[in-house]
Amino acid sequence: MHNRFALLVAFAVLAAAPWLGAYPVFLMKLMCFALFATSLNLLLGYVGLLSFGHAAFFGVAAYVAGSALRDRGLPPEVALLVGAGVGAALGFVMGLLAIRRKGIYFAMVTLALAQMIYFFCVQVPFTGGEDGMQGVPRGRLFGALSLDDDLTLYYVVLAVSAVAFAFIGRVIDSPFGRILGALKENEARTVSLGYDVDRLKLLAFVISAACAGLAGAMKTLVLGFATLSDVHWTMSGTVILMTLLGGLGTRYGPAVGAVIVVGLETKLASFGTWLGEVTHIAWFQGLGESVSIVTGVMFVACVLLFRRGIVGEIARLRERRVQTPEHLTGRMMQNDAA
Amino acid sequence: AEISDGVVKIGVLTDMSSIFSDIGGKGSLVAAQMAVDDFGGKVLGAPIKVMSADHQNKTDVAATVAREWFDNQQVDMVQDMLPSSVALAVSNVAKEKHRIAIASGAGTTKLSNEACSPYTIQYSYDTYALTTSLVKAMARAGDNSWYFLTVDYALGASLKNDSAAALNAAGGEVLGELKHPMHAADLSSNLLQAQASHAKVIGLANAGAGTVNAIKTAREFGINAPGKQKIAGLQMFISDVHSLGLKSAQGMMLTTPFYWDRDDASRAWSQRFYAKTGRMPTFIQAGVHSSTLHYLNAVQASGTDSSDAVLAQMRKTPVNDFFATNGVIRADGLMVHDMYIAEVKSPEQSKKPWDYYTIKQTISAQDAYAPLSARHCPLVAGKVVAGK
Amino acid sequence: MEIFGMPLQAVSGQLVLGLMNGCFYAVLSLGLSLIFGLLNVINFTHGAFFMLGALFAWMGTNYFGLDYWLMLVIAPLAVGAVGVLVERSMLRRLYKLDHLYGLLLTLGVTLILEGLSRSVYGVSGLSYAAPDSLTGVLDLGFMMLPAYRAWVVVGSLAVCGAAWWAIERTQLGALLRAATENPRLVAAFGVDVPRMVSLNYGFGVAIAAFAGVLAAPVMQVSPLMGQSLIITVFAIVVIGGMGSIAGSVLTSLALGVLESLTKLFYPEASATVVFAVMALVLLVRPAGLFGQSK
Amino acid sequence: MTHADMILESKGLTRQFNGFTAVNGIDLRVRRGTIHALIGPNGAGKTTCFNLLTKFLTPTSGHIFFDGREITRAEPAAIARRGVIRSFQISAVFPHLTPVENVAIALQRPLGVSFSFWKSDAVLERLRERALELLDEVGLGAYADVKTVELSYGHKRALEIATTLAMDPVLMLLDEPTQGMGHEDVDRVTALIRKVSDGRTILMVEHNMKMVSSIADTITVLQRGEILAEGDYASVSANPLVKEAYMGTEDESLAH
Amino acid sequence: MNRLHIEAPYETGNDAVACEDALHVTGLEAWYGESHILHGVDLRAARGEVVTLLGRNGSGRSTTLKAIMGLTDTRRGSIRIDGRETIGMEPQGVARLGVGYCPEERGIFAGLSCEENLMLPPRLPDARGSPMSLEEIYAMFPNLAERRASQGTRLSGGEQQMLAIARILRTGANMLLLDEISEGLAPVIVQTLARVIRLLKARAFTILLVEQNFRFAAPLADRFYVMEHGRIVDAFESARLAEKKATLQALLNI
Ligand SMILES: Nc1ncnc2c1ncn2[C@@H]1O[C@H](COP(=O)(O)OP(=O)(O)OP(=O)(O)O)[C@@H](O)[C@H]1O
Ligand SMILES: Nc1ncnc2c1ncn2[C@@H]1O[C@H](COP(=O)(O)OP(=O)(O)OP(=O)(O)O)[C@@H](O)[C@H]1O
Ligand SMILES: [Mg+2]
Ligand SMILES: [Mg+2]
Repeated sequence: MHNRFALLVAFAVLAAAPWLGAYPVFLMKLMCFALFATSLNLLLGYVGLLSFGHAAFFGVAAYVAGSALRDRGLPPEVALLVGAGVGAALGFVMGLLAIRRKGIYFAMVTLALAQMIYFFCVQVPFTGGEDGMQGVPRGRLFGALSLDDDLTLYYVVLAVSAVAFAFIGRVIDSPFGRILGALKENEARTVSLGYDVDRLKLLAFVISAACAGLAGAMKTLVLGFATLSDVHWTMSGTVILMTLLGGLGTRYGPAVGAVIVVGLETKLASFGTWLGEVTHIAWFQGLGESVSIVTGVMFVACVLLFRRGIVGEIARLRERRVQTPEHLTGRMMQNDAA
Repeated sequence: AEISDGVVKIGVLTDMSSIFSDIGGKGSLVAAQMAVDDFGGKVLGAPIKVMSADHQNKTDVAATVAREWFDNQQVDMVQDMLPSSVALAVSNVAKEKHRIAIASGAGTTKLSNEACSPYTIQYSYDTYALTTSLVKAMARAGDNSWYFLTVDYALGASLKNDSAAALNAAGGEVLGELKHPMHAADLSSNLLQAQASHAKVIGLANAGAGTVNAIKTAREFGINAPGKQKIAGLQMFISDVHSLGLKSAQGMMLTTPFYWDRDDASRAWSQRFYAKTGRMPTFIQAGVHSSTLHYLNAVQASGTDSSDAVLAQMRKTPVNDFFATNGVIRADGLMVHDMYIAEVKSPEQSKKPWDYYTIKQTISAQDAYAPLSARHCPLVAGKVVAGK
Repeated sequence: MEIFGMPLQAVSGQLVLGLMNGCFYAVLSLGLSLIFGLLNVINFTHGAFFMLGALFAWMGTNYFGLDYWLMLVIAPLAVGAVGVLVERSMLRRLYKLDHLYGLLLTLGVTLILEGLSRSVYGVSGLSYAAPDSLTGVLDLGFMMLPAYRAWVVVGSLAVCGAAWWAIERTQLGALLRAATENPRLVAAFGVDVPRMVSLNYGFGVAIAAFAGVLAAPVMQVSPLMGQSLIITVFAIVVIGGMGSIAGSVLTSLALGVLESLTKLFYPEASATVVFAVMALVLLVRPAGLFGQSK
Repeated sequence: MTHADMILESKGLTRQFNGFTAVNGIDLRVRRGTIHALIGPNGAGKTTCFNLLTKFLTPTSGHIFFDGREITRAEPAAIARRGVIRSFQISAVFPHLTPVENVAIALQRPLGVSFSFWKSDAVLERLRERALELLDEVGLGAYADVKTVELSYGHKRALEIATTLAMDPVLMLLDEPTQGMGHEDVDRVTALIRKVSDGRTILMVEHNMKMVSSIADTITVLQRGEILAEGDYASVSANPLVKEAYMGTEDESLAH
Repeated sequence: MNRLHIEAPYETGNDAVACEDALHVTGLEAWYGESHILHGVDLRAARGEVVTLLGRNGSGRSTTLKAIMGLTDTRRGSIRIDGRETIGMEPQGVARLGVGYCPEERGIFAGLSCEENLMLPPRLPDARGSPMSLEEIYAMFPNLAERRASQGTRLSGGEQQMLAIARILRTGANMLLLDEISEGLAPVIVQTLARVIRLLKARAFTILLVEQNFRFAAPLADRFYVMEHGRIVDAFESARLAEKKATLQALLNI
């Protein structure tokens, strides 16, 4: 299967990371966004549906989980499940509407619906409007284990993410995943083969939304608040960038993308100062204020220069070295056949 | 001296790339740096380092940076923290890590009420002071019937509610309210209705682009032509007036905790700021400077940079400088100081660049801010003092 | 005289204002459809070009003292040129690919343009005065209509009309529509398609800029002025369907009016009404009001 | 009431396109287990008729019966699941999958695991073998693992037929199955169709008279949306009306 | 390298002759993305000649036409049209030299009505051939006249095929590249087409035919090229058709 070994290594490294001086809260945030991006990739990379409204699932789940923990005093595991559930439910409704349009319209519909949800979140009281939902406690796992200690929470989050990733991987390899691939290729044909395309799409959408919701809920649990920026369309944009940067339709690309983008958001300023110091180019000093520009440049670069994304490109270089046998033999056979 | 890890680190956490970058942003960083330089760059023999981060108006980025600063960089004090969402989130982190958070940028009254923290100081202003001072002053002057244009989120609500309460207290009446969504590009419709209400004052319970657009449109429709209705900005920064231009903004009333041209001290500092940035300071940027100095003095005086001692010292010492007069940090963490009612000059009255306000009257700290008794800050109830 | 307890002045005023916003929507969605048709790209940058139009107008007037009317011509041309540049240098390479890359590229360009203008002009925006000839207020008896807004309506409708005629009624239009489907083949008929494509994109963004200039005196000229607008326009495009020009223009006007009436009767919903309508349309007429389902 | 030995029947099948009547009250009867060919001049309404029978178009009026049950209102996918499978006039394949995968997708549906996203794809392994058989049948065995885009037009059509077969249809509707094929392929496909026709019913549109004559049991000639003639090849080709309308006056050699 | 020897008068690379040729292709190679399809195709057609490309499915005939038009992703070699080298030209450039192309998949535009489709290709500035008038065309294909208002792709398969051919007859092109034009047409129409081609030939059109339908092509062509694996493996004049029957049998089993 898909290099299990590499996965185990990665998992081991993550498990050890806090002891190697990595900063747990930051790592947890990374995992949340990695999961978020991967959930989008399930849709974008494997079904070819560009959802420009994934922030809605992420953000709303973040709020609901938050209020579950803070106002209802529910235990974290429940809050996470609720988050995923809310994501799924919202995904079902948005999906029902969105799958009625194909291609690029799909992206616009999801974007618009998400914007609607954003305005909703701005106005309803329980989100705390632009002040955000603050001071969410981490609670006790199964009512017993307190998660206030960063390390404890870290391993919980790690476990949850691992399971979620395994799940998504399985979906991709399942018979269902196969048909999604075909669907991506030629919808009309899939219909004529007797498949109920809309239900297939909807299911994929719901699964993806549920994972996005889980990611959102987990983020609230980690950081202790949920705010409008989680629901805003720029968040959808960011997660698309993560997926694209890492590699559409690659298994682990989105996670890689997430690490880079989140790292960038938090570290760009210091990175800029550093660049400024080493290169003595004053401009870099101001890099911190240009995150949006830098993000834009990354989008452009990804689309124009390496569309396969980081992981995708690496994979291709590998193939290049081991020039794909089928390709060649394919040609030869053709000649024999003719 | 008692300086942990031999350096005092001040982190300016602000929005440099999004909608708040004009009122805080780079300006706040400059202001903080100026304070450090004015102080001599060293305290108790230890160097003072100013760090900064742009949270792009994303709370999660802000909180992660703050945590990272406290845990890995030993930052002693976080500064600015606008907007409210960031202030509230970072305030929680600071409380957890026992470090000082000076919210010079945030105006939400929550910060010194439900959400108050022994480690957080709300320094420049709060929305209550901005609105009530203005409403009371205008009502006394006879402008006692108001119609509100309220932006449909928390800020709008609190601006509107505070002023409505103040208005009723002053015997005035609210003729109506109209909510509008954030990013409403065009408020003309709302203004037309406000006009139709024949209220004496149209109160703008919104901020930034919303306020600016409303004022423009009002001018366009001649709603606030002399002798007609007045427009009151419940939260206006000098940067807003600057971008509007006096032609549109003239004649409107507002409250400000600081005006660069108020006295020699403020003028002197502001001109130095202007020389560095090409803009006159907003009251947030001025607040950053003032509070940073106040902090450093407290460190100096208490001979340590341990949060609790420094905070105690800061509370003990009243603030009287180019920024604040009669300033006191209360138990709820709010720094109360005098406020000023200003009217925006007409192009003719304006003699020099950034010559925008005429200060109409001064509201004393006591009248401007809500009394401690009216606060729901746990710290006040039990009169808990930081750290004890 | 009242309607549903609303002063007639307010209601009729509302209608006209809705019409005006509708016009901005119309010009923008028209440009979007044009570009999408030929380039298969949903031009996210449209909002940024709208902003750029306004910004250029401001610059022209404040730096070179050129007057509004001049800028109404120059700004669109300038933005159009920028557009052609963008198309030649970047978009051109994406035509063989899936739509989504175009959307993402233009999103990137948007962030860059908005970021740059933000770092130069800040976010609180600049004010741009309407030409003196249009500053007056027309007293229509039942309402006061600022002359400028009347002009906005006339001006933008004129542009839409012209565009419609050019595309539906001329041989060039036919070539455009054909190239929309199969550019390679049209090229094989001896038509210089690449040039046609650049010009088409240039034109599309130029009219966005035109709308921007029209908007400058009404809204504050700020780097983010196009951002929230564009998403609404997307919703409108979904509602109308990008099939027919007349369709998208009508939809835009209707929704502009609907939106501002909501401001009057149920302000809380005014931000979401357009999206709600979109949801509704998707339910009852998935292809969009004027779109032919493909 | 419909005849038991008729697998597919249409009654007064009519379709108009804004005013223009493409198919006009056709009563078609396809006998179970036969190969039935629809011929007729271009624009006679053959494809439309097809689209009506496979629900890709809804009739303006008239009824369709499959196996005695009325299917006039059924969904396309539903019809497909009942075993009425069509192939397209313009070839339809999954371009970036290999031919095997193409066929496998079709083979997968009957397994009923299409929605089980929790199962492993191991359950699909056994499909490959069957897929290869089918590809061999249409002579694509050698191309099993090439990307489908790279196949030539003719090969794509062959693949499409293989996919159609994979769904092991009760009734196959083939729209010009040999279009774009070299003669050798034509013969192979003709043989193939004859081979798969036992136990199945086949309704096809075809312009290649050589082929039609060689395998069709019944031929229905359409013209201007109406049935012009019906019967076996001999009787139909003898029919002067048909000669004039379709085959042309010159010697028929030009028609392949 | 199974490259047959090609007969004397059509020996390639003889420029003296080449100049008179309307079309002269030497060593043409073409790629679709990564895959190399044409491996050095040589062919030529004199003004007023009808030349037919025979070959199995996938032998590269359509690709040859596409390559001549400049529609393949990459191409190499030399293509001279009326003596002008066009290998570096964009499709539109080639078309303006008076080349009309009728693609295998017909390429009818859904967004245009039947008549708009027909009127779409701009008339060449300097019409070399004799453009057909709309009347002539409608007379030739009555279906089109009848369906002129209907949307392009709503036409029947055959009608679309007619439209695709008719479209390039009114541009004033005098060199036609026709890919499988008899495909999906009723015998009657096929006969009409045969007549049309003879007529065009008489008007000194140069025509390159790609055909599966040998019986259709045979009586029309002056010369035949046989392709395999992206190479010309045989070339002969119609006169020698009879003696070639056997080879063709083997090759294409006709
Ligand atoms: N969607 C449509 N809208 C309008 N007219 C149509 C539509 N589809 C088909 N027609 C017309 O109906 C007639 C029959 O079309 P159809 O495709 O059934 O012909 P056909 O018998 O398949 O011909 P061919 O052998 O050329 O494919 C044609 O004249 C065509 O123009
Ligand atoms: N778009 C494409 N991408 C990659 N390879 C292609 C593409 N189109 C055709 N080919 C390959 O090029 C070769 C020649 O194709 P071409 O269509 O020219 O054959 P042909 O002689 O026209 O056969 P047909 O009668 O099927 O049209 C085929 O082997 C095919 O695999
Ligand atoms: Mg047909
Ligand atoms: Mg071909």
